[in-house]
Amino acid sequence: AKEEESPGAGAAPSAGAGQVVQSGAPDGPTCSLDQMGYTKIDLKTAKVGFSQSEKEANPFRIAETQSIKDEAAKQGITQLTLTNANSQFTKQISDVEQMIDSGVQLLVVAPLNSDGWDSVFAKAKAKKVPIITIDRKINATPCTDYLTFIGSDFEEQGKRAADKMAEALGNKGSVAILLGSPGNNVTTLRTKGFKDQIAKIAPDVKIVFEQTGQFSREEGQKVSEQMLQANPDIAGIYAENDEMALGAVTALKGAGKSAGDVKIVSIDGTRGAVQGIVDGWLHSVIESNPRFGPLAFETATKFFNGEPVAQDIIISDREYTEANAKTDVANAY
Amino acid sequence: MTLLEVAGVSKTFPGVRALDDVSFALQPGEVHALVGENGAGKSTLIKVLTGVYQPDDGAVRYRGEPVSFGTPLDAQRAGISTIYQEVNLVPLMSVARNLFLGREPRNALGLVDERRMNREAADVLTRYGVRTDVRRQLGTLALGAQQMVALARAVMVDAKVVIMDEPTSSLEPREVETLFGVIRDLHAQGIGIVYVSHRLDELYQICDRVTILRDGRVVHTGPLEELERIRLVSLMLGRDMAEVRREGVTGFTGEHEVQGAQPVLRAAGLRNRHKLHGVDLAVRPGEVVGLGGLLGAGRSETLKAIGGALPLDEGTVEVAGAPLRRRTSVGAVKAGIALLPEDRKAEGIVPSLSVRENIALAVLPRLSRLGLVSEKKIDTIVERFMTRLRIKASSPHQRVGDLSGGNQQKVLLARLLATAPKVLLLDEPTRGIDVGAKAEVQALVDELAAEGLGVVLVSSDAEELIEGADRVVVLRDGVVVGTLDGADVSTEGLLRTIAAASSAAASAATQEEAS
Amino acid sequence: MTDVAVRTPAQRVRAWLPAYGVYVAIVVLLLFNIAFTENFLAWSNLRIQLIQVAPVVIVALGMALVIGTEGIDLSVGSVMALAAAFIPLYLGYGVVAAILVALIAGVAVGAVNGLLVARVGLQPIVATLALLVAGRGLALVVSDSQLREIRNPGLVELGSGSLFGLPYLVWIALALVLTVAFVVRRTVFGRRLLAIGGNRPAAELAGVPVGRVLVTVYVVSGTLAAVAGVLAVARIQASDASAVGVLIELSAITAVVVGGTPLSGGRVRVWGTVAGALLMQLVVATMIKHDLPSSTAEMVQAVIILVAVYAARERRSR
Amino acid sequence: MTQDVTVPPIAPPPESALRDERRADRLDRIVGTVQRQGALAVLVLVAAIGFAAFPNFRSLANAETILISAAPLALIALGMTFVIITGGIDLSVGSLYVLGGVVAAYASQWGVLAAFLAPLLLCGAFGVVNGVLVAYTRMAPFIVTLAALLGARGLMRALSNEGSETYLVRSEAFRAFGSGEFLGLAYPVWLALALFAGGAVLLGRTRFGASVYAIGGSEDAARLMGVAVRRTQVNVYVLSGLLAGLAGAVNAARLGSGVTVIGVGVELDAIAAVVIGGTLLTGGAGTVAGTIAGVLLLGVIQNLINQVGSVNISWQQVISGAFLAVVVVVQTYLTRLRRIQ
Ligand SMILES: Nc1ncnc2c1ncn2[C@@H]1O[C@H](COP(=O)(O)OP(=O)(O)OP(=O)(O)O)[C@@H](O)[C@H]1O
Ligand SMILES: Nc1ncnc2c1ncn2[C@@H]1O[C@H](COP(=O)(O)OP(=O)(O)OP(=O)(O)O)[C@@H](O)[C@H]1O
Ligand SMILES: [Mg+2]
Ligand SMILES: [Mg+2]
Repeated sequence: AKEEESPGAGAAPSAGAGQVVQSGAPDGPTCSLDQMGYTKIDLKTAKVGFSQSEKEANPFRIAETQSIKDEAAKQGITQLTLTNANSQFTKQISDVEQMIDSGVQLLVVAPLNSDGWDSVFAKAKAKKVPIITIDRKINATPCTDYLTFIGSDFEEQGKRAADKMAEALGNKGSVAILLGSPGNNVTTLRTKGFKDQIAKIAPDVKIVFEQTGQFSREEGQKVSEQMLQANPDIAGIYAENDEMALGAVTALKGAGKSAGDVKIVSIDGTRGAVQGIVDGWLHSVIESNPRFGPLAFETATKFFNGEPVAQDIIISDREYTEANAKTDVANAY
Repeated sequence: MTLLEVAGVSKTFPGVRALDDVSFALQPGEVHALVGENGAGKSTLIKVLTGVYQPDDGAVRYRGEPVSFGTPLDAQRAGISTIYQEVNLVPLMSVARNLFLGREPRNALGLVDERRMNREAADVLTRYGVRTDVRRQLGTLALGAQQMVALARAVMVDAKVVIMDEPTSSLEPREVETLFGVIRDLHAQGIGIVYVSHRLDELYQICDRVTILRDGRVVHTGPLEELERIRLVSLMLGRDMAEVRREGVTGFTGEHEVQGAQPVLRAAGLRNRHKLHGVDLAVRPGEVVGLGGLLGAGRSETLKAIGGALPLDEGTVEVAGAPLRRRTSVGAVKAGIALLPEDRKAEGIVPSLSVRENIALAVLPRLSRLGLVSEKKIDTIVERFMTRLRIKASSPHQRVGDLSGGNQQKVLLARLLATAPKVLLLDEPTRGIDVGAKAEVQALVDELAAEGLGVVLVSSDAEELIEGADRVVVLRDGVVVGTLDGADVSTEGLLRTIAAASSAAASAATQEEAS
Repeated sequence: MTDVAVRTPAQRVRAWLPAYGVYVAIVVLLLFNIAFTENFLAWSNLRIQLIQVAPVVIVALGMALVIGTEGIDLSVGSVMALAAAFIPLYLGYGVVAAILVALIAGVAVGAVNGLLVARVGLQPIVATLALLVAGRGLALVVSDSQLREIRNPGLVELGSGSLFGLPYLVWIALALVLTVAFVVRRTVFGRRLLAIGGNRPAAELAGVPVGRVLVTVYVVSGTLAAVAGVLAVARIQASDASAVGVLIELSAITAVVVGGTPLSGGRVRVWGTVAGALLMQLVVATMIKHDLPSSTAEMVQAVIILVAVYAARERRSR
Repeated sequence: MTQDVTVPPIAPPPESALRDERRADRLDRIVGTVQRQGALAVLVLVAAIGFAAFPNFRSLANAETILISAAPLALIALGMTFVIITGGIDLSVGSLYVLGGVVAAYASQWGVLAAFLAPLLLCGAFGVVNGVLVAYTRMAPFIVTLAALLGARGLMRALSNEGSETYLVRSEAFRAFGSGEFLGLAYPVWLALALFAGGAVLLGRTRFGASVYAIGGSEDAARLMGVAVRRTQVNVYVLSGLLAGLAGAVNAARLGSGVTVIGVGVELDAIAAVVIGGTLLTGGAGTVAGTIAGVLLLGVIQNLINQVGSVNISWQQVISGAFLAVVVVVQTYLTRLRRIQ
C-alpha cells in the first residue's frame, strides 16, 4: 500500500518537548523509601510494569506509551511489561493485579479512573511494590497507597482555557462546551475549572450549551452541527480535548463559517490542533503533556536511591497561541 | 350434572368470526365427538374451553360452576387434561421430562427425582407401545411416537375431562387401537372425553354423542348412533345429502393407467446410518406407489432421501433416467421431484407470507427474468392453482398462517404442482384435513397420476393407502420387506406382509442371540 | 368463516397503528420541535439531520435484510471501521481505488459472516459478535491505530458537497433505500430471503438455495456498512478506526425494529426502517438542542423506544 | 397420580432393533458428554498450554486473580444463562452492573446490609420491568432490554451527577467482604461458587428449571402444557437483574467505590461466555456448568495474552474475536455430530 495522506495528528512522537516540573519542589510533602518501608532495588535489573488505560489510538496515548517505552530502553530496563485496559476499568484492575502477581517491582499506571483502586493497593502494599500514577491522580493517600502522582492539573487546564476564552471573546458572548466522556475525571475537572474561572473573571460570558462529544472527532462534529443550528449566535467553543475541537472545525466549515468566526479553545496540544491555530480555526490550545517517561523513571530512580521524592509532581503545561503555534508546531505530539 | 359446558360463546379473530354463539355440553362418562370442516372452529372451541383463548362472549361452566380459566395451567389444575392439535411438546427436552413437565416426582428436599422420573416414564410409555430410551430428546422420535407421548401425558393425571384434538392424525392402526383401549378405560371410569377427528370411522367406533360445527356455529348435536354417516357429512359440509351421496366419500377412483415402462423415478440402495439400510424404489409415469409400514419404518426418511433433504451415505436417485448429481433439495426440485413434507407446520408453510407468495416460492426462477419477478405470471399461476385446488382464503394476500389446516395443505400442494414436477412425493397428504378436502386431494392425486406423474404416497391411513396406490412397497426398519401388487393391495395383504416381516425379524434376532 | 366487516374506530386504529405508529411519532416530534426549537425549520438544520442520519440508514438497510432472514449482524460498526482504515492507505492510487478496497473489505467480512452462519451453522449473533471484536482489532492493525486526516478533494467533496441542494450523502442513502426497497419487493432474492426468515426448513425443501441467499444477505449488509464507513470518512474528513461506527449496530437494530420489522424474521419494512432511523435521529437532535444532560437524554430515549416498539408490535389474539 | 389404564398388549419391537438403538444411544451419550463439556475441555487445554509456557501463569496468586476478576462476570453470566435458555436475551446487565455498584457504594453509609439490599432491590425492579414487558406485551427481549440498558445507564448518571461523582464505600464490613479471604479464596469467589451451585440445582433439579427449558424449547407448547410461561419469564429477568446488581455490589466492595465508568459491553462478554459454555442462543438447551467454563475461558485467555507481555491491543482484539469464533465453531460441530447420531 502506498501512503499519501500525512498522518494528521499523532505522527511518531519525536523527541519533542520534555516535561517540566511545575511544583513538587522540596517544600511540599515528600516520600522516601524509609517512609514507605520498601526495599531498595536496582531499577536496571528490576521488573517494571506499565498499565495503559485506553488503547493507543489517539495522539495522547500513543505519545504516553511511547515515552515510557523509550525511556525504559534508555535506562537499560529490559524487563518492561505493558498492558492495555482498552478503556475497561475492571480489566485494568486485573491487569495490574496480574502484574503484581507476576513479580513486578515497580508499577507505572495511567489510571482510567480515579477511584476504585482499593484491591490493587492492598495487593501492592502486601508485596511492597511502589506505584507511580501518571496523568490521572488517584483518590487515595500518596506514600501509603501509592508512591506519587506525576501529571497535569486538569482543573488548572480548565481554568487556563477559560482565561483564553475570556480573552478571545473580550469577556462577553455565549459559549458552548464540548464535554469529554461522561463520568471521566478529566471531563469533570476540566469542566469545573473552566466554569469556575469563567464565573469569576468574565460573568458576561454565558455558557449556553454543554453536551458530550465523547472525546472523539466524529461525535464532536455531530454535536457541534446540532449546536450551531440551535445557537447560531455562538461566539466560542470550549472543547475538552483537541479531537473534539477539530470535529467542531469541520462542523463550522460545513455551516459556512470562516476561520476565526467562532473562537475555539481546546486542551491537549496535538499537532493537528496546533496546526489548526496556524490555520486560524483554533484560538488557542492548552497543552497536556503526555511524555511521562523521563520524569517517571527519574522519580523512581531517586526513590530507590533513598532520596525523598515529592508526593505530587505537577508538571507545567505550555500553551499554544497564534504567537507560538507556527514555530512550535513541530514540537507538538 | 353436566361436566363441562359452554353457553353462547363467541370468539373473533381479526377478520374471522371463529366461534359464533356456540353452546356445547359434556356429560360425565361420555365420549363426545366434535366434528366439522377445516376451519369450522373446533380447535378454537377447545382453546376457549381450556383457557388458551378468552371468549369475547358467553360463559364456560365446569361441574356446574362458572369458571374462567386464565391459562391452560388453570384448566389443568381443575382437572381438564388436553391433547392439542399438532403435537405440542418440547422437542429439545427428553421424553421423560416432557411426560412429567410440571409434575415431576420430587424427593424429600423438593428436588426433581430424575431417576424415579425416568423409571416411571419408561414404565408408562412401554404400556403405550413406545419403547425408547426416555432420556432421548423428544424431537428425535417420529411424529406418531410423539403423539403417543402426548397421549400418555394427558391421561397420566387424575383428570375429570380429557380433550383430544385429532389425536390419531399421525397414528397407525395399531396405535389407534391402543388409544381406543385407553379411551374405553377412561369412559368406564366416568371421565368425560371430547374427541375431535376427521376420520369418521373412528367416531362411530368410540363416540356416544356428536356436535357438528360449521363456520363457527353449532349445526347439530345429539347421539351419534342415530346419525347416518352420509347425513353427518352433509351437515358438516352444508350440502344436501343427495349431492354428497353422488360425490362419494373417498376421492380415489382406484386403478391408474401406467404409461410407459421406463420408470420416471428410480432410487437404488439408499443408505443412511441408523435410518435406511438399502431401500430400492421405482415408479413409472402414471403410477401411484404406496409406502407401507409401521411407525418409524423409515417411510418419511425414504421420501426425504429422494427429495434431497436427508443426507445419504450411499445410494442413487434417477429421474427419467438421468441421475441426480447434487444431492440437495435444490437439486431435487430442479430435477422435477416435489416433496410434500410430513410436518406441515415445521417444514411446509411459511406462515408469515401470503398464500400467493407461498405458492410461488418454489417456481420463482421460472417466473422471473434477470432476477426480477413477474407479478403477472405469478398472478396467473396462483389463480390457476387456487381455483383448481379450491383453496379457501379471503384473498391471495391472506397470511397462510391464518388459514385452517386443510387449506394450508392445499397451498403446499399448489406450491408443488406449480413446479410442474415429474415425481410427487406425498408424505401424509391428507393428515388432519376434513372429509371434503380429503376427497378433493385424493381426486387430485388420481388426476395428476393420469397426467403422467409418478407419485409416491405415504399415509398412516391404511384405507387411503390401499385405495390410492397401485402398488404398495412395505418397509420395516429402513429395509424393503415386501411389495404388494394387484389384488394383494388390500388391508389384509398389508398387515400380513408387516406381520411376516416382524416374525422374520424376531426369529432372526433370536437366532442371533442363540449363536 | 364469517367476515367481520364492521370494526369499531378503536379497532381500526389498532390495526393501523403497528404499520404507521412510527410515522405518527415522527410527526409528533416534528411538531414539538417546530413549536419549541429555535431555527428548527431552517433548511440548514433539516439538512444536518438528513446528513447525520444517512450512515445509520445505510447500515440499517443491510441490517433489515439480515433481520428479515431471522438473523442479526453485530459486526457492522467494525466493518465501518475497517473500511475507514483502508481509505488512507490506498488514496495514493486514487479515490476510486481507495473506495473499492474499502468496499471489498466490507464484502469480505460479510462473506465470512455469511459462511459462518449459512455453512458452519453458527448462530448469527455469535458469528457476528466474533467479527465485531476481531474486525475492530483488524481495523486498528490496518490503520496502525492512527487517526489520519483526509484532504483528498474528491472525498471531501463527497462528504460535504451537494447536488440540487441535497448533499451527496443523502442522495446516496436515498438511492440505496430505493434499491433495497425494489430488491425486497420485486426480486427473486427478496422473496427468498423472506421465505428463509419465515421458515427456513420449509424454504429449503421448496428448493430455495438457502446457503447462497444467506451469504448474499450478509455480504450485502457488510457492503452497505462499508459504504457507510466510506461516507463517514468523507464527512469527518478523517479516518478514525477507533471511533467510527462504535455502537452503530444498536442504532441500526433499533431503527429496524422501531420501523416495524419483527426480529423474528419473515418480513422487512424498508421505509419503516428509514422512518425508524429518522425518528431516533430526531429524538437525539431534540435532546441535544435542548441541552438535556446525558442522564435525562438516555432515560427519555429508553421510553421513546419502548413506546414506539410497543405501538409497532405484532398483536396475537388471546 | 398415575391412573391405571389397561392397554392392549403390543408386540415389542424386536431385540435387534432395540440393540441397535442402544448402541446408537451409547455413542450419542459419549458425544453428548464431550459436547456438554466442550468448553471445559478447551479450558483445560488452554490452561495446560499456559502452564507449560508461562512460569507466572503457574502461581497460585495468579489463579486467584483470575478467579476474583471473573467473579462479577460469572454472576452476570449465570443470570444470562437462565434468560438465554428461555430463548430471551438481557442486554441491560452491563448497565445494571454499574448501577448496582454505584447504589451499593452509596448505600454502604447505612451499613453492609443496605449495601447489598439497595442494588438488589433497584436492579431487581429493572428485572421486573424487563420481565413484565417481555412476558405481557410480546415485545422482543432484545429491544426491551436495550431500552433498559439506556434507562439504567441514564439513572446511574442521574444518581452520580452525570457520572462525575464516585461514592466511596463507607462500610468497613462491606469493604472487608470485597477484600477478605476464606480458606485462601476471596469471599466474592465463594459467593459465585455458591450461587452457581444453587443455579445448577435450580436449573437442573427443580420444576422452575424444567419450565425454563420448556419455554426455550417451545413457548407455545410450554404454555399448552400448563407451564406458567409468563411468571417464569418474569422470574428469569428478575433473576438476571438481581445477579447483575449483586455483581455490581461485589465489584464495588472490591474496588472500594461505586465506579461509574465500567460496564460498557459487559452484556456481550456475558453472552459470549454463555454461548461458549454450550448454551443455545435459540433457547431450550444449556447448562450452568458450561457457563462457568465459558467465563473462566475468557479470563484465562486474557491472562495469557497479558503473560505474553506486549501484544498490541489491536492484535489482542483480533485474537479474542478469532478465538471466540473457533470455540463456537467447535461447539457447533460437536452439537451437529450429536444430532446426526
Ligand atoms: N390465532 C388465530 N388468528 C387468526 N385466525 C385464526 C386463529 N386461530 C384460528 N383462526 C381462524 O379461525 C377459524 C377456526 O379455526 P380452528 O383452528 O378452530 O379450526 P378447526 O375446526 O380446528 O380446523 P382444522 O380441522 O383444520 O383443525 C379458521 O378460519 C382459522 O383461520
Ligand atoms: N414406537 C416407537 N417408539 C419409539 N421410537 C419410535 C417409534 N416409532 C418410531 N420411532 C422413531 O422414529 C424414527 C423413524 O421415524 P420415521 O419418520 O422414519 O417413521 P415413518 O415410517 O415415516 O413413520 P411415520 O408414519 O410416523 O412418519 C426412528 O428414529 C425411531 O426411533
Ligand atoms: Mg383444529
Ligand atoms: Mg413419517
